[in-house]
Amino acid sequence: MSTATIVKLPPQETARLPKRSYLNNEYGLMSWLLTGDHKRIAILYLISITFFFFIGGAMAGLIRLELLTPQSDLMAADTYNKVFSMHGIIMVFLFLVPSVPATIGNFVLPIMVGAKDLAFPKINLLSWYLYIFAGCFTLAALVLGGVDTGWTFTTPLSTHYLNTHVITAGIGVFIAGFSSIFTGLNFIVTVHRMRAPGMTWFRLPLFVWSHYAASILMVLGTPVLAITLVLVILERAIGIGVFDPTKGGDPLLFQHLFWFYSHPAVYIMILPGMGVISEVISTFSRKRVFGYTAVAFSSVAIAVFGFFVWAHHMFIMGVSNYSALVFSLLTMLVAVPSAIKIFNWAATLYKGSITFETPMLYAFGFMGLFTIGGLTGVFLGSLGMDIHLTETYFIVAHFHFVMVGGMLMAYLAGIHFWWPKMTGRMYPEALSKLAALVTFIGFNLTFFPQFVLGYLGMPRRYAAYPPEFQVLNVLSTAGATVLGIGYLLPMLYMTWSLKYGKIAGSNPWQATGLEWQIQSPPLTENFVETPIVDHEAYDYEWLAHKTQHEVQTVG
Amino acid sequence: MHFISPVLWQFLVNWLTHFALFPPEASGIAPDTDALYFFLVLISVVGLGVVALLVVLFSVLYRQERNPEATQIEGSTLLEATWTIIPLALFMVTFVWGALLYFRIYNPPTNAMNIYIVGKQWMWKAEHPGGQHEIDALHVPINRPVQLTMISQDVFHSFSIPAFRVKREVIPGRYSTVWFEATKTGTYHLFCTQYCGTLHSQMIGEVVAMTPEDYERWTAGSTSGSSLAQNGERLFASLGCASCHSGNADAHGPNLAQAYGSKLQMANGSFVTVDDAFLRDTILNPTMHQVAGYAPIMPTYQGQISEEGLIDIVEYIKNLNSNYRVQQTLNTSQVQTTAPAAPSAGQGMVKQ
Amino acid sequence: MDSQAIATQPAHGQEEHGHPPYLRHHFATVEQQRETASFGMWLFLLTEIMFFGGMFTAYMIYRNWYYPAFVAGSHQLKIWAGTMNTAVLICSSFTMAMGVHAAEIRKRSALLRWLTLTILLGTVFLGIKAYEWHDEWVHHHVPGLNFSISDFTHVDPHYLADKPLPPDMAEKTQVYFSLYFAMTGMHALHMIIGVSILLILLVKAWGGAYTTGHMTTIENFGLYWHFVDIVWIFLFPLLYLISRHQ
Amino acid sequence: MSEPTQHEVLDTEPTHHATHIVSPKVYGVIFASLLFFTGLTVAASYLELGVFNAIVAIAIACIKAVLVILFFMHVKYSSRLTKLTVAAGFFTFFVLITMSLTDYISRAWGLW
Repeated sequence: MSTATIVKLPPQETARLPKRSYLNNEYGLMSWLLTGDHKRIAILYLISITFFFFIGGAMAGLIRLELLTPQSDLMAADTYNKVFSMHGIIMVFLFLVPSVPATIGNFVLPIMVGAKDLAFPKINLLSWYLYIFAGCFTLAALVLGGVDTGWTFTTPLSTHYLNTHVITAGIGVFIAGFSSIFTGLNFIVTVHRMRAPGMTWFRLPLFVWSHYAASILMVLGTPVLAITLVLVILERAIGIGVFDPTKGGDPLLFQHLFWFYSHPAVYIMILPGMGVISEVISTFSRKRVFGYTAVAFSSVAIAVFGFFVWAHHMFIMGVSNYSALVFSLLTMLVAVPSAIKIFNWAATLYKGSITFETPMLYAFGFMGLFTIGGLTGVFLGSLGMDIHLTETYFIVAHFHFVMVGGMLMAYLAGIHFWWPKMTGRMYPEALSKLAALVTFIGFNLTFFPQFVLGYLGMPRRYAAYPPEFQVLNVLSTAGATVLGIGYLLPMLYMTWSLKYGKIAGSNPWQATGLEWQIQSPPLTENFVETPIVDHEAYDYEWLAHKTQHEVQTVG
Repeated sequence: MHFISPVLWQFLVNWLTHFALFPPEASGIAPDTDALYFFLVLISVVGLGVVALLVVLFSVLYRQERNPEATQIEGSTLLEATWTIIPLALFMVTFVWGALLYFRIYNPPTNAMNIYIVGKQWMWKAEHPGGQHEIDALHVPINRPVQLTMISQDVFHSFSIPAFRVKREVIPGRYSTVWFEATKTGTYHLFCTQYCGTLHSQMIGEVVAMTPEDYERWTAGSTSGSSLAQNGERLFASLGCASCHSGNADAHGPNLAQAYGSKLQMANGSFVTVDDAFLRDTILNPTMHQVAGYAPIMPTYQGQISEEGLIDIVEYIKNLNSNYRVQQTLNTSQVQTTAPAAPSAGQGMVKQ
Repeated sequence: MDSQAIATQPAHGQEEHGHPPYLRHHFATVEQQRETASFGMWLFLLTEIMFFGGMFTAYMIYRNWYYPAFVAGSHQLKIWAGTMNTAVLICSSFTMAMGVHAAEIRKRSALLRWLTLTILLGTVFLGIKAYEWHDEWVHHHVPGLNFSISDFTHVDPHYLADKPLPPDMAEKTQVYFSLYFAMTGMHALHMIIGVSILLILLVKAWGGAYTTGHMTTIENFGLYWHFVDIVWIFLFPLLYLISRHQ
Repeated sequence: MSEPTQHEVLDTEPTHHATHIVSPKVYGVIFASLLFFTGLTVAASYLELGVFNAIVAIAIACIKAVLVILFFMHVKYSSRLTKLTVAAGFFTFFVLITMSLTDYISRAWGLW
């Protein structure tokens, strides 16, 4: 590994954090809880999302511990079901969907487009409060005795055959949906209406493009989930019969409506992560992203195609064979834009000047793991293959490669990348590289065996399993332990760095985004004066000129 | 080897004896599924290889020490087209291949023998045409296509036999089917793979693939006395179905003999092929399946017949060759409370 | 949604103006703020389209499956109530539009008058709806809570041409009424929220809030109100007017 | 990469004309036609038109909705962005319906 670095920190003896910044602009709890500042809301989100991530992670740990042995001995099947349901609900709706957009996106997107704030600061705050309400409902469901529907709320199981707290959890997810709608709505309006002069669409950083695409999905997809949950809740609470086969309803209709949101939801989760990767790879290879327009439009293509493929979750569920054919074909099409992105990132490295700081390591991890995750998605999109693979650990491995290997890696890359901007301080470099490595190894050890398990036929959501699957499960559990350490480490050293980290200065990475041209941590109003943009995104020559100019004027 | 801890030792032994990358290939479809799997694995390895190679190569060649100054490159339409078209082509191959396989797995051959499966929380019931019932087990002969007609009594289940590479959702309210042809004798796992509530992980069983001779022996040994069709005949009579479906020219209901597999014209003008699912639903929702030329007078039997009973009646109607016995019941106006007297007579109307 | 929207949207203006008090700090101009709020509202309505869209999809599928049950269910609804409610809602949309107009031409008294009328009409709508629901409760048409198929297995005196439904199809009227209650319920919920917001707006308008040139709130609320009207415009024929000729 | 001139950078093309005030007369006309169409749709439902009953009902509802959207909601006088937003909403709804229908119209025998 290279020791070269692009990090340029101010001389630590004399460096101080800026006197005024969004962090010390106002004091007191209320100044946070009633803030309209997108940066403070991002921090609120960061804290709450981390909290839920570790709850969801604890659930994952319990799942892996239970699966250490073939019998359901650590916990009863009933408890196991509640644990994996809670893991799914928390991780999907309270971590993955808001993770990058609500924290990193909230923090840097307005700055990237040169705005003083998101278009609707109050709605942004409302979005956080809704998130907290959603979290409260979900935790209430957990504390009151749990819910065991799985995160998919499959009818008629969820409506008529369970006596757990389905309604409470359903309301939680419903509210979380609106939190996500408001975030998406805010982003779209901001990108359309709040760009600084000269910031044309094709000068926007790719991070903004991918958030824009994800926001479209949030705004158009989430309401369908909301109404579906309303119908499920009504069906459970008072017994209306929209999805109930005994009353003439079609439970498959629930699947259609649910996946109409929940398939685009996986793009809501992954697209912002892709945005992070674009920024990181460009910055650490000091090079414009290869094929900017292709990457930008592939984000939009994913968003648009994302609405046409949902029934590939239902190939064996009794949709008509011809419908399955159509959806399989469209699924193959949606895989292409992801491939385009991967190759463009790889090509960005070509003739770059590459350094290997922590965000870059995470980005490399993302590329490898997301490639595997994406390609195994093609397995599942292929009709005949799907029959054998679906509902087994193969699918568990697949979406964990995309969500954890892809999204979580991207999230960590982004958190490390923008940490200096958020806090004004650097994280410890050596330790964080170690954490990136541990995460990568732990991840592969956890989830790679699950591909094999899946092909062997081990069904998902099993508390007990035939003994011949034990070896691979033990490997997976061992990996999960390593992975857990990999996630705890950043949590610890990031907290440490808040006080003891080196002073970062405004642009430690020598990056080109507008957010790096202002002080870190930024002022509440972001810019002293509205920036006028006269260069494209990732224009390192512009940056070099600017730096030179600054040196001349200052020195 | 005693210096290794016993637990670890056990683990290693376990590893060596049980290590497998593939489940047994025990059905006609399994090698084909595996072939597609290998193809996909190959694509993935190549794809991942290309990406990894590019990343590693560029990381080495263009790391900052070697290449302090980056060369800015806009992009290349040619390259974009390349990595759009090549993956697209590969995905299209996958799509076509997968689709062919899918249609093979979900379209049973006409000569398949039929076994009924009822799924309920948390057990599988298999009903063979000869009247053999099994719980959480399924005995099938090898080298013979077997079709499963499946239904759930409560929630979604999913019937999965990894060794045969088949799986299909078992749905409440509608028959779904899947078929396979076992090729190797042995005992294989049977899983419910759709999460179905508390004891989901115990909704498992075994599939026993036997030689045809063994299967004959097994069927003979575990018969419950009367076949599904015979049970169905009894139900048919006791519910009074025969009074309308007598096959007479002036009957109120359509003739059922040899109706199975035929195309019926419905009152709304459409044509429907009579299959198991159709038969079941006409019993429960007759109004929705008006056969042309008949008045909508059939009452619904919703809530009056269990899924097993429906299977019996469906099996009976399926095998109804002639209306001879239907009319006989009518003429003697004798509601059959006892089992059909002579099995030989019963066989006269039941195929095979 | 589509790339055109992206490509055709030019950069917005950043001209300097005097800063009126209602201009938020992060906007450069009043025009930008107004455009932004209006666009945000439209996006919100977009989510509303999809929210109701899920139920319309379900409606379409089941109506095709269980057409006789939908006809019978529809015939149990009071057509005069539905028609009147449609008229009431259209009137309220008109009064709301006039209210926005009053705000535009800065006439406080006219604004107050139109808003009050809108509130009244909205309440009348909810009243009629409540009456209908009560009626359906009395007739055991509420699936799950209070349902009986007896109304459908006999001939409705208003629709003598109707044949009584066989029990299996009569059971399917539950699907119709489930959708009916879900759809009108969600719609009424939107109405209740709308009327509540209107009350707040009325109080603020009393203080002269929207007649000084800053009428974004009134305008955007108008959009919401009209949207709720549009939903009803579709609900009315779909729920009330199925084969009334029979 | 072309260096944009200062003029281009500050070229502000208003996306929305200064508030277009719709005259009450227009509202009145729209209001009247909405009431007229309401009457029409009720009347039409009492005619035996076969399959066209549903089509007429939907068509009239669509006309009414379009009137409300264009005039009461001022879309006729709004920016292209607003128009596209409205179109995007209905497009996605259309996707939901048609793609669901691929399943429902091709199920083995109509229902399930």
